[in-house]
Amino acid sequence: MDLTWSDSEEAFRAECREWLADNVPSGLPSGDTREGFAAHLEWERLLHRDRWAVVSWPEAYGGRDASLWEWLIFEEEYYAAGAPQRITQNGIFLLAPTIFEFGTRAQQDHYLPRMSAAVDLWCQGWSEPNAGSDLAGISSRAVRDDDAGGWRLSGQKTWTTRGAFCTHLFGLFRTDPEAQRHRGLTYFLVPLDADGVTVRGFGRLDGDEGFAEVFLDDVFVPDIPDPEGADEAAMATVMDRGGILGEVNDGWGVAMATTSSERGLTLRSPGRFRATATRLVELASRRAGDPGVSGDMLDAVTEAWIDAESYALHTLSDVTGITEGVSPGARSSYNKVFWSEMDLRLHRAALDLLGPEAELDGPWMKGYQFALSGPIYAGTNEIQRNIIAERVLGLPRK
Amino acid sequence: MDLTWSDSEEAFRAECREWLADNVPSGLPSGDTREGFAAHLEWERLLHRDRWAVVSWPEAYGGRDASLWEWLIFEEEYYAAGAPQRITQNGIFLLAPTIFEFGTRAQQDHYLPRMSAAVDLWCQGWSEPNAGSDLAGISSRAVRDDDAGGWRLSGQKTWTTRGAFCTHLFGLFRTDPEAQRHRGLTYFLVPLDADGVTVRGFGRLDGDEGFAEVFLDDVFVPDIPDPEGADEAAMATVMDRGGILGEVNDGWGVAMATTSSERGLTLRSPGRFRATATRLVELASRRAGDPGVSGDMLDAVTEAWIDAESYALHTLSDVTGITEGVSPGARSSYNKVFWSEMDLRLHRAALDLLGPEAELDGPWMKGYQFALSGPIYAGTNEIQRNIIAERVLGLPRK
Amino acid sequence: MRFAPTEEHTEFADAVRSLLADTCTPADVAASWGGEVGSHTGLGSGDGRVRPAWDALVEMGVLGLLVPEQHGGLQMDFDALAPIVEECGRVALPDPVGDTAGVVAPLLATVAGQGGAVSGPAAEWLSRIASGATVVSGFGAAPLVPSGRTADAFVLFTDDTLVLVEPDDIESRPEDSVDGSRGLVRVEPVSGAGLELASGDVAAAMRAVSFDRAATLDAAMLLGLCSAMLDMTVEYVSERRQFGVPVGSFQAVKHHLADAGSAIVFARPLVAQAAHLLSGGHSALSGGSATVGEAAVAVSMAKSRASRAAQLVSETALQCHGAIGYTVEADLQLFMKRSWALARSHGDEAMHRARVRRHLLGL
Amino acid sequence: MRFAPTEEHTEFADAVRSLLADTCTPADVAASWGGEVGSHTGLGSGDGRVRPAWDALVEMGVLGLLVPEQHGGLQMDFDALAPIVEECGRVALPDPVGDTAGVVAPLLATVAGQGGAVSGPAAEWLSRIASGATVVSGFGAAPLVPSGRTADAFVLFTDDTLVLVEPDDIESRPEDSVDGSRGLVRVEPVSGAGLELASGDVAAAMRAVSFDRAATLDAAMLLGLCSAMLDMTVEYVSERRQFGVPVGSFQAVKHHLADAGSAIVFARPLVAQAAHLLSGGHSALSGGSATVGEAAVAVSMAKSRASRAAQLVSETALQCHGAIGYTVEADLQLFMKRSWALARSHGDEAMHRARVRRHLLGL
Repeated sequence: MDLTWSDSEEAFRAECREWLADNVPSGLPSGDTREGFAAHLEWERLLHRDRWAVVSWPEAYGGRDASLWEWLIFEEEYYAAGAPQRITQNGIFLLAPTIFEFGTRAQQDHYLPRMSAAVDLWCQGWSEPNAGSDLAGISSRAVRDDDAGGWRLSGQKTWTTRGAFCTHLFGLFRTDPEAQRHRGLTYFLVPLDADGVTVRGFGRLDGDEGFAEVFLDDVFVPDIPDPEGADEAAMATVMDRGGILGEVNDGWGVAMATTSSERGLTLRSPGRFRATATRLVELASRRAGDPGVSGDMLDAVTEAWIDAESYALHTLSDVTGITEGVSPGARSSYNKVFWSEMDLRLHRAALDLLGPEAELDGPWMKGYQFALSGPIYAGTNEIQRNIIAERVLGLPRK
Repeated sequence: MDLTWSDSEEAFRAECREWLADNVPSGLPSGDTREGFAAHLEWERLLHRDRWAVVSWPEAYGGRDASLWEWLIFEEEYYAAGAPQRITQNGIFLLAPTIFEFGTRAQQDHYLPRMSAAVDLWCQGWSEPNAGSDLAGISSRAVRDDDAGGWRLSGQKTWTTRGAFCTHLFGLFRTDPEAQRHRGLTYFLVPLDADGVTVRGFGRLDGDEGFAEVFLDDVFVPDIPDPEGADEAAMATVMDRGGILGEVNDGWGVAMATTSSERGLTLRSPGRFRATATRLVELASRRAGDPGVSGDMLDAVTEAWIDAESYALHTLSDVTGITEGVSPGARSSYNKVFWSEMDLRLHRAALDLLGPEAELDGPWMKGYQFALSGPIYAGTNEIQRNIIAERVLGLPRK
Repeated sequence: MRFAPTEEHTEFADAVRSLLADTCTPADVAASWGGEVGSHTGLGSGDGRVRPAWDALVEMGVLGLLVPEQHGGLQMDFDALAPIVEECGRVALPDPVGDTAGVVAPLLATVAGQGGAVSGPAAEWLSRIASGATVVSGFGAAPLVPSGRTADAFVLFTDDTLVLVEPDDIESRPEDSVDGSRGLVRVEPVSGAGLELASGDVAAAMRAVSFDRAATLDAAMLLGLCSAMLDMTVEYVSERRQFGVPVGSFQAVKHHLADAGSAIVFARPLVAQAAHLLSGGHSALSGGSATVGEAAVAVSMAKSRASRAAQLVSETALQCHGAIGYTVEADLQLFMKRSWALARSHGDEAMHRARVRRHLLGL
Repeated sequence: MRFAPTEEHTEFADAVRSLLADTCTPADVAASWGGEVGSHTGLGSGDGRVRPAWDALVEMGVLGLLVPEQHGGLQMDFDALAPIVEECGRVALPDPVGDTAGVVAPLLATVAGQGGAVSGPAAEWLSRIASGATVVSGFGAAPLVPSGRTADAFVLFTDDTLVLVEPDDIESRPEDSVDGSRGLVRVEPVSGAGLELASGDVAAAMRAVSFDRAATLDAAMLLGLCSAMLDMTVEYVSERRQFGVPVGSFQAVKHHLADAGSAIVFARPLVAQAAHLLSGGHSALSGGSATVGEAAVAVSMAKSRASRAAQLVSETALQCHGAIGYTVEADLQLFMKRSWALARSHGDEAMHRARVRRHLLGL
């Protein structure tokens, strides 16, 4: 056990902190509204300019080759500084790990720098009207067009976060119409300005236009040319029109790698919840004398704060394991359930402190509504608990 | 809405209260031990002598023809007076309603007075080693013996509460070996002193010998003679050897009536929990100044007390419905889940107040252990929640 | 002993239910939303009122239910109103039925009755309420008044005095609630303006009982909202299929909804008791006539459990709906957001639990 | 940064695990129960000790783990002991390993070290502990001391003084715990008897850190007990069939056990941090060396969450076992009852939460 940070880690922390103190904007409108998204885009490009957008990526793609420990430090400092939500997160945290693992070198070179620079803005196309929790129920299809050398995509994706503001979509389409359930699916990258794509934004629970439906009607996505001897500019032109990630009909395996990032370490770093816990304790300190504030509310604040500490320490333990070659695997479902329900406890505790003022459309009520999505998205907590029971504890499936 | 008691109900209450004040014994050992059971038997016979054993039964069987409201009043006063647990309850509350509904007049006349007088002491024989929650998994069997004019019972019953001290058992046996699950079962009454019966008592969680295994090896139970012109003494002799309640192969329907009593109104009257809640509030008042007692403990006491009030009022509403001809039916599963989990909350709150002294083998720790059985017996709370979902809310079975 | 609404009360509530089914649909509620303070919560540009429903209720006599006959009302008991307000909750009616008919009207009736006068300003307002005037109260802990943007008058408690003020008499500014149909305003304390109804100890006592009435009617409204959320969730999960079966056939979903049902089932008798005791009824469990303190404890039990049910049922309903519930296009949000607001209105779970605790333990 | 036990600590704990698997079976634990005070909890007529396991641990050096080398110990850090005590929990060993090796030994080492003396009574007791003497502490809130019926000596805090007393020096009477292997005695305060170890502020500070060590080791023991209860429940529900399928295939059972697993998983890092900070380690999250106050907060987070896990896991295990778990013949009860006792030993969930709350909010 060694709970000290190295000198270089401390230096990295100091550099983060200083840069954030100088640059973090205040009072951005929600990134899930049209005008807010534009403001956030500026912030993302500033992050990229000073190489803070993707610290753990290779330098060639805009990163700093930071270790997992440094990434944790960055996240801790980022949220402690009150920096804005990352509108690029679906690309950076969900798609990028998949491109690193399954993309060709040409795809990596093409897409990753554009992603880190917030030129390409990616949204995910997992859910469909009849495929929510049951992702394998996907019915959007891709039909082979040998003459044109590619695929023609049709169908409807929905609950696509910030889909109305993004430029690209990644998602699964059924390429083998005979295959059932999770077989015969392929992982596609699709530019949203392609012919046949229609995007309709709609309101999320918190009132922001944070969701979109994406309709695809015979959208053409070309095959990736053979890199051997291909002209680089021609390659880029093709890849601008999208492509397949991984093998045809192997989309489920590719996607599972992505959803596991979503549930696991990368999406929900502890810094985010510790920052919320700190703000909650500040709120409780300010309101502790109010007549409406009772001891049980302060206990709830304390519990939520302990939750955040526990989650942070658990993450240190996970990262230790990963750096020593042990992947959390299905155990990451414990994390998903815990952070999502902790986030609710943090926000409920705050609303209770606010009492009759809680209903005002302020940051804690907004945050509560956002937190309510936690147990639903990225695999409902019911599904996560099944995974824990079956794949971690070893209970019988049936 | 009329929440007043009538003059005759108030008079009934006063009579109960006075008699209990004069007669309730103090400091009886647990009725789930051999010596304690004997002491409780005396108490049961005293109750019977003064017609308090079964107030809602007809006078002819030892009761007072009391209304459901009066029964509630009796229970309220009984537990408020700190009177002992009813070791006869499995007979009175589970079997008797079934005899009233399904028994012949001869069976009623034979068994009910002996039950109210605590001459016959009944235990239930539902569970088997492989049929706990899944009652339909029963494998104990009864084979027809036409020559002898009756049935021969074999098999094993278990978790039979106070089985080692009782005189009779009621339970289900498979009379049609071809039939599956809940078909082909018959409801039998069996004296435990019959040839072929072996009873082995064993320790419950709280250390008392409160459970028994009952082994049946070719135990003969005679057919009930035709009452037309039969000699009364001869009838009684036959019935002393047991018999069938209801129709052959219809035991499931008969038993379901009984388990519904178990879950429903009759077994768990609110008086019991209100008495516990009152003792809990007294405990909290006594310990409120102790350094180990914190505000959240007092909140838990308050919540448990509200639970008991809520349950009592809910019961008044159920009884109103019943007296006006509306049976709670499957809604009684709400009651089962609520009272059993309330009982745990009441006892947890008390143990928390006791702090490091909680582990002592005192009444609250005993009560906690007893309460822990609540969510398990009489149909686990998991099964009750299924019933609520499917039969009250109307969710699809599959 | 009979723990159930009278036949008359049941019939009245049933009539209200069918009336509201026609006049207050989810689309009507959504249309009543307004977001004029620049937030993003607005679905429409309404003012937090569904006037056809309100007018029909006025017509039926609901607003004058507790108004004495001589002032044009039906002069019924307080506990007749609770089942009606529950019906208003079942359709998420935003209009201030409980506040006007159940809080302000009995308060004005007391004031009018104390003078023995059948006329005078309080009596006049009683008649106007019976004919449809909106009078709301500001008895919450915060100076936030729902339906304040359209109210004809407010009853406020300032400087130990109960006053009735009209919009011109006060400073108020609109505030955005998470529920865009609340029509919320923040009323700044003013001195001297309006009609003084009572002062000193009399005013404090009136305020206390008004607070209890308001909390009880919030609880009744919450029961209706919760029942509606449970019903729409049961319907949704029975139809929605995932993994080849209805979502509602999963045991986890069944148990979530069983718990939600239980929270409603065991809160309901507490609300009925509170309304009954506030009507001067006897205490069900102690057997005698309820003191003011006992009635207050009954109210607190009711409101704390109804508030808790609101949180559990709304979160469960959303979870069982999944992403579909997480959109402003789903009706569910209209009910959820109202329930969040009412759960903390006139005392939240903790405040009311603390009142019961003081009763039990003196601390 | 490395948040995991060292290889040496892991190997030591693994060795303890295999040793205890042989020497402390559930049957051995059941045989250690005694009910000599007339209760019905006794399974056997034991004295709360499993001597073959204790002797093997002494042999291995576990009892002298924190004893300085010059007194015959291994002189390791406190955080080496926590994983070992967790292993003791996994088999429900009743003997006072944590108390003797982890609370009394470091306390005596401090006393012996302060005088600079390598000999003297405290030093002598240290050597005896390393060789297997049982010395237990009475630092709980109540004067109840587990393993007090067989202890060679007690460390008590009376009249601002820390004293080491032998059984003849004190009044003590056995008490029945729900866990028949606790060997519980109630020690009456005595004055003047025994060996004074410290007094005044020094004694109070030693008592405080001893309390924190004891609470941390209780938490570690609870982790082991909880893990064992979860494992035996998973095994049981995987085999037990009802309704034609394994009980463990029901989603309700799966979710109960997933929650039980989560309670353990998220308590464990808190316990590891507490043990590390009590060993003088740096604080994982603040990045610096931990103050006494920070260590105490870490201890309280660990104990409150381990205590809560004990309640959840024990109740879940019982519920998933059904009636089979509800008998003294099932091994489960040995683990459940110990967990109930330890959950409230050296501060319960509420007491430790209150300590964290004071740290955060000053109230």
